[in-house]
Amino acid sequence: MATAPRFFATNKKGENFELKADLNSEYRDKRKETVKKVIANMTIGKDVSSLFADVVKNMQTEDLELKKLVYLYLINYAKSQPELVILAVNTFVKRVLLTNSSRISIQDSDDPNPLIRALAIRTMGCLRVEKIVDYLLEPLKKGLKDEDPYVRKTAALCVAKLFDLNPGIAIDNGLIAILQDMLSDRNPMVIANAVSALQEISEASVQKDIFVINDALLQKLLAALNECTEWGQICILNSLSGYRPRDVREAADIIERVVPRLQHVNASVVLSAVKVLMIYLSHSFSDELDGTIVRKLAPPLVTLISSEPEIQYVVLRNINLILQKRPDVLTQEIRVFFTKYNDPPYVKLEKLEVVIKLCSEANVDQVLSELKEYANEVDVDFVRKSVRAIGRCAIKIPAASDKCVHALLDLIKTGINYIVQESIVVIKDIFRKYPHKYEGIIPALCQNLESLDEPDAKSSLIWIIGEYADRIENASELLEHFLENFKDEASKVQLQLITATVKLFLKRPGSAQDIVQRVLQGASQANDNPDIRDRAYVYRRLLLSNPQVAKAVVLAEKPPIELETGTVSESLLDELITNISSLASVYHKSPALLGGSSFVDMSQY
Amino acid sequence: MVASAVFILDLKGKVLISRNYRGDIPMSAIDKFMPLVLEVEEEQQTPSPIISSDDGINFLYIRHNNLFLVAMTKKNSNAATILLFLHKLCEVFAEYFKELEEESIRDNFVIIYELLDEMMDFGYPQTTESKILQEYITQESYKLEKQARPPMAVTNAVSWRSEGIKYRKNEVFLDVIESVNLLVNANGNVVRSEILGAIKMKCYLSGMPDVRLGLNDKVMFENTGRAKGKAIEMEDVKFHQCVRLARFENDRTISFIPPDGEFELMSYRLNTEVKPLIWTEAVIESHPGSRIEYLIKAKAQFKRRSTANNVEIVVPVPEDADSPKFDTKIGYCQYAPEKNSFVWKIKQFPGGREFTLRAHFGLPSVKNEDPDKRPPISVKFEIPYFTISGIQVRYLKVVDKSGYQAFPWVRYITQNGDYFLRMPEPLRGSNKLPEI
Amino acid sequence: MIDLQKRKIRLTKWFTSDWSPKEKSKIVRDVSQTVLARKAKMCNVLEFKEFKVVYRRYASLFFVVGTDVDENELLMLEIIHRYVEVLDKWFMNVCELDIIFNFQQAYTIMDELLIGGELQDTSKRAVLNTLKRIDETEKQEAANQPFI
Amino acid sequence: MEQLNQFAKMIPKLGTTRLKDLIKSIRACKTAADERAVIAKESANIRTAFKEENNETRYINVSKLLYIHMLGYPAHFGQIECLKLVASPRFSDKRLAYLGIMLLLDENQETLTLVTNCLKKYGDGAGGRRDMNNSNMFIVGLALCTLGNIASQEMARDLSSEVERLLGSTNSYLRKKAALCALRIIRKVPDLVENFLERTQALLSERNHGVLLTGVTLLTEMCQMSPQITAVVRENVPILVRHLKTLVTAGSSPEHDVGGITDPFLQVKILRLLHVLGAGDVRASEAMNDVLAQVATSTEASKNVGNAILYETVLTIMNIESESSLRVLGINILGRFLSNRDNNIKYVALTTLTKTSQTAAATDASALQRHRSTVLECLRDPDISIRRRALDLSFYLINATNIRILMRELLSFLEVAEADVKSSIATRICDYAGRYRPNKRWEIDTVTRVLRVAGAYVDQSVINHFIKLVSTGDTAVHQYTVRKLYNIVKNEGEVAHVQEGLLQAAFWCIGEYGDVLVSSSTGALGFGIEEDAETDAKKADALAMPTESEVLDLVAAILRGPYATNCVKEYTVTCLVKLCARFTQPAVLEQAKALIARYRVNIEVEIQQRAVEFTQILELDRETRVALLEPMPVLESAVAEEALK
Repeated sequence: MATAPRFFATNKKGENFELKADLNSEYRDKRKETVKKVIANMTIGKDVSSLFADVVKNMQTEDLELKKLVYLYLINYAKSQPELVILAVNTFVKRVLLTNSSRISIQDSDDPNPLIRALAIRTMGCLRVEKIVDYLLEPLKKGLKDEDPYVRKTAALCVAKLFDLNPGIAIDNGLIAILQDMLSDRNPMVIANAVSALQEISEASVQKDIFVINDALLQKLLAALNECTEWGQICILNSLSGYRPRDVREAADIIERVVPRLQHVNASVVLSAVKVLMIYLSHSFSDELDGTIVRKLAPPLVTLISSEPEIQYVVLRNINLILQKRPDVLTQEIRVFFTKYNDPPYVKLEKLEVVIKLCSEANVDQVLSELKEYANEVDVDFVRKSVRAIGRCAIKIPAASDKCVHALLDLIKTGINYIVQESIVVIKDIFRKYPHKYEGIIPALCQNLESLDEPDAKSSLIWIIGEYADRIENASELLEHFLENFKDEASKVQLQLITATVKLFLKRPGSAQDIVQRVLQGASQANDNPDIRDRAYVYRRLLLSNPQVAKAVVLAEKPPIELETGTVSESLLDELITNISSLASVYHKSPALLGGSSFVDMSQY
Repeated sequence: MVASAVFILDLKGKVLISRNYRGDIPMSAIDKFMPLVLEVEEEQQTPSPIISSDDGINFLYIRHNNLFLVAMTKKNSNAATILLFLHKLCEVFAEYFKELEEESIRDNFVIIYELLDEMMDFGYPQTTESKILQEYITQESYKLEKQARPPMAVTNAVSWRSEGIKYRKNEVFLDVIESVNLLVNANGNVVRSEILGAIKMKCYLSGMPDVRLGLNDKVMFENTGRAKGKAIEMEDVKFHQCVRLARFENDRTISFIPPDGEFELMSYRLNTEVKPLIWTEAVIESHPGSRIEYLIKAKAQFKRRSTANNVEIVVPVPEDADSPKFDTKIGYCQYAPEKNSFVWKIKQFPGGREFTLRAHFGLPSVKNEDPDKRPPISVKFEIPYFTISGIQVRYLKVVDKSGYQAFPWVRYITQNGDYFLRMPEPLRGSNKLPEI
Repeated sequence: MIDLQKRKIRLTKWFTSDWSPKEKSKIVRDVSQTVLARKAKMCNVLEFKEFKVVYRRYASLFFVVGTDVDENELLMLEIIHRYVEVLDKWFMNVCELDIIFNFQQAYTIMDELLIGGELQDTSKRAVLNTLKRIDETEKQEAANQPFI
Repeated sequence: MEQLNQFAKMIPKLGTTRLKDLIKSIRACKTAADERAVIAKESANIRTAFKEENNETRYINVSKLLYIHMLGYPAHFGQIECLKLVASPRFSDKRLAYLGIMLLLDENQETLTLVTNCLKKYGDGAGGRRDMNNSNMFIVGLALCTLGNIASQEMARDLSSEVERLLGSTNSYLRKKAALCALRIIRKVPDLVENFLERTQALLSERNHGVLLTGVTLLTEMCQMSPQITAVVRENVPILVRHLKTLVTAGSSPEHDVGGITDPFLQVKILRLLHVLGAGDVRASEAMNDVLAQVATSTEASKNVGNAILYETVLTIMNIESESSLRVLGINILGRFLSNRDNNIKYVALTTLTKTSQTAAATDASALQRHRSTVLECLRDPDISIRRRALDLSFYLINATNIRILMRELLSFLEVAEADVKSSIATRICDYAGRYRPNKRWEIDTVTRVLRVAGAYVDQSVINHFIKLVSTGDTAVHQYTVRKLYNIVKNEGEVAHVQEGLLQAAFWCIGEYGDVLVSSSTGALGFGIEEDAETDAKKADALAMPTESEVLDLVAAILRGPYATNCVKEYTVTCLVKLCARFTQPAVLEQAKALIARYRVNIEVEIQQRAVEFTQILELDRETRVALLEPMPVLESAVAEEALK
């Protein structure tokens, strides 16, 4: 028990003071241990910035591990405390920091060990303090031409870092040109990093000619694709996806090289290959080629559904898009998307989406049996979406609507509040898809009147009452029930109440004369929601002008509703297809909008 | 595709270690992560692995033991790459420290920093092969002093194998493992079934051997016009990065220079419907507030000459059950409260046989407020010397410059994957099942 | 309601029955999350839903109190301190482990200080005396029935 | 033989882990999953042991279960066991049992009934006396404490007379507990108040601080419940004042001393009661004036505890009918608090200033204004608690002379505020903008700005407010507003399109004022010209006049784009049909008609209904159509409101 801190113990102070002394110890091991302690403190969030000078002194060492630790310290505080670096620069520039920095550049970048040469370049690139740039330039140039590919691949990325910090210097010193030359490097990893760096620079730059794929480069990229690491392959595939082949032959050639990537064990490589293929598919070079692609796509996508749940999530979100673009890709594979008991909820919800997309006359029985099973689970969100899915099946597949309606009626019988409400919402849609077909079940729905507390469910039932007012004996009574609290209802409920009351009046004038007046009066003159007032006024004017006209307008036959096929608009879909596997494709949101919804820019940081 | 920074947090959201790769987002932004997770948790049980703050910072994360591994970015980064990289981090750390958990992070923070530095640069994944990393980033680096150098493999086309490996006896072990994923409805219908196969290798080979593996692959048989023997049709095949994909695409030859030691060479998937190997049925009778009774029947639906080993039938019970009693003639049964189940273990389950078990539990009179979750029954088993798909290794050829002879050993096994049978609705108030 | 916590809940007590267990655990989770995220120099009061949270840190433990918005926050800090003082006297230089292993006693101390969330005595000595006598009673009982 | 039996009894116990070992094994778990497993196993054992009705292990199992419960795991199955344990004659059993009851049963009304019965039944059973009647005062204490913490309405009613009796007990230990128990009872069953009043007042003559403290607490609660009781209790002001005076002047008493101040807890409680008694009563207020001044001037403010008392004193001073010199004293204390570097003090200062500014007299108000800059500074404090309080206070500081300055601050605060408070800030900004606006144009600009920066978060009420504001204006106002909104939506792109509220307002205005939007006549540009802060060029741009077809193109683009929520679509469909009555170009009308028709098959019921109706309306002759869609009458209440401004 002695180890736990006492509540009233006084704090030891001056830990940094002790560390400071130890950092200046004459013994190398002691100094190293102390640097470790400093880093350990830094890791748990203690402020050790006051030791800056003492830590940085230890940079002069042969010990690689110690060197790495000091660099790490430098990176950390150069960024989070720029004023400290500037201070250090200003007070003892000449002696400690800059001589050390230049030591990074001059000594370490000349070290016989490529590991140290690369480390120096990598670290300096991470410092992100403007003044370092001058010291970085020369060693970086050297690094780009280093004999060791490990150094070159590190230097290649460092150009992107430098560009991020100061684009002008990177361009003026010809670094971009060197990077472009590196695309012909004999080492695949160097090529991959050069591709990454150039792509990034070209995205950030106004210049359009920084990364342009020409014939020769294409061949090099295709060759490197075969040889470089999995992560490198993703970069190269990414660059290929932005290239538009000149003709069918070239497209076929590229596709031939890309298709084998679908067999890669790395899910991201597969998804990147899928992206290239989907984009080429939208260029639609030839039917034959398109057919090949579509055939090749399904198996790897299905296999990706057995990867880690997080990856599955990304894949499922993308499959959702792919199916919107190409409903034919996975028609035979619906079973894979049935949820497993141990799937995380976020995977379950996405699978449900895919299942609905793939649901067809051929498999609807199976789907329905699954959906009924899901509706019995305990996760409220999932259950709601499953109920909704039954409704969507009914609307999508006329042949199955009877079964779906029965399933929904069974669910209503469970009496579980949120299931009942959700069911009523979708049944209203089924009514609108198949007018005059299921009116027989209305009494069963009206029995649940009392238990409804969600605006969606309320407004749905009200709509049903209004629409079928002539067949519901006690319609005015039912509406009265809701009208009692008209003022406190959500706007969507108010809107439905207004319309339903008007319909009731037009259908059975005798029973509603009184309430229609009350409702319209209240909604137009005692309501400050402009939209609701507009509706009420138009109805009032209609009823005043001519009952025949009013009937023609309000009771006009409604065409059956159409299910919106896509979750995103056409133009957004195309944009998202070119962004498969990216965050935008996961959010189903345009990349331009990822910056957050508020006005605030990041300059506040 | 980039990640701006990577963090490892404990479950409460405290940062254990972090690495800033791009400096375009303040590291303090991570403070927004946990509140976001909690906020989403209110609505769903587990938030999705990608969430964003309203000022546009995206967090991509995975959970491992009691840790969160989180990457953040403001760009439209490659989500799959980042999430995979986080998994790769776990894998590499686990190979370095056996177990990746809070303690091992604290004890090894120096090496974790080194690995984070080496595995990703400016947000781009670099070298992530733990075998290669171990050659130049080690826990005892001080012993190596300046000798540590980047192995050739880091940047080579063969980035997974170093040169100069030597074995006295050159051996290859091949395990062909097939897992059956199965989901059966409460009414006994098979909802989905698939076979996931994997070929795992242990390679103890010298030099830079070129290996070729021959399978009874239907597509290849058709291509080459050979029709002898049984062939299997693999829906989708995934290969370790050592396999020459283009070559396979061309003529279905599986050829590669293997990494040293253990790795998974390939995996494949078959959609063919199979008869459930271990069939299980349950009758449940519930008397809420007092007791619940189970009758379980299990049947082995494979050939008599095979035997399933270590069969475990896991049957869920209410979370607050008590006083377990079991009655069966075979195997033994145990209450496993930590899984809210009981587990019926049968060491050897011969093909064609059928066994039954009865179980009884008490229920407390004060009821739990949570609704019943009704998870499915799950079954574990292993059937040796048997692949359900009929896949066969026809040959394994090893060619090395030095021309040594290598010995391949092949094993076959079929086991359960996600193998679930949904539970029927319990009978209420009936007294068909006698008390034990 | 009084809890004390640091990443793990060590003790909670509720003086209201307005919430279901689920809501309670959510409140505890949310409150601890927010409290832990606060920096040292920030004030010890934060607003949470319709009530206020007053907290104070002792070594690795946070003592957190939820109160009505009308309560005197500064006095609430004194009440927390009073509780900790009594703990400290009773356990003789208290630490977290004392509370973990003797949670029943920590509860008794709280019950002697507060009922229904209101302070019942302002004398440390009175509370400690009661504790002592309760302890003696139990010891005597145990001595009479050695097997229990 | 006897011995053998004893051993036999021990056997099941040996199989039971001790509490200490359980805690140790839980602490040894490295992951949450391990912990869950250990606890699940232990819980299962405990459940089974409970079923076996083993009296020997019940104590230990209940104590383990309480620990498990504390860690957040289910323990409902232990409720009945606690009740069984209460029945035990042993004190330690009872102590644990009552602890268990308090922890496990507080929310479950069903089992709580059982507790009431238990308190009666088991108490009446074997032992012969109820726990509340027990000769052991600690057992009575446990029962009182339990009742005081978790009593339900039913329990309160049942046991009220017992508590009443104990309130008059000779034992001060029981009296103080009974007082707080009574507090719970009257909260649950207010009509029982009268029963306790007399005995409670009697407590005020006690010298024991515990009893006095709980007595004052109980009286305060009673007064807050009913004005009649307050009148009765008011008679006690002199004795309360005397108590307080004694506390302030008394030398140090080690037992009740905190940081050199005598029983601050009691002082604060008395102050709180005086606060309630003095409110609205001049005589009572007068009686306490002196002592309040004494507390306010003599209390040492260097420590938290002193400030706690000062804080309470200020609250009392500001709430009663106090003399103006006393109020000045109070405001000055708050001023000192506000400039204190301790954030806690700053926080209570802001809180109190907010409270007082709601009721403040004119003299106080000007004193408040002096602190304005400090308050605005607090809006930028890193501590959210401070920021929120400062925000509330800033609104109270607003008046007709400073509204421009303060609104500028508040609008920029709105931009950076957390999403969850945006809506309430927006509503309040609009509310105050209406109340103190220098002119109409300024108010329109302000609310427009709110919609631009927080339109995604605003309540419907903000939009309603805005439309009322616009509709009560003349044509120049209409033209100015609709042009402005049109140009924002057109020129600011996605940033504007994500602001749902902005789109709602814009489309309503475009529909309603479509004619003036595209009309080149009238002098809207002259409206409110003196307010102009923008350059002429910018302004001309912001108020550029579109053509009919440009308007329709914008409407169509938004309607089809990804930002049109269902609500926006509803507004837009109505907007389109109105434009058909406001616009004249046949091609544009056709386009609008076609757009509306597309939504006749929409899955959203309201959108479909509108589209179907409007399509029919557009089939009617022009005269009928225009009559149906003529400008909407202005809300009468809005006109009245506007007249007041």
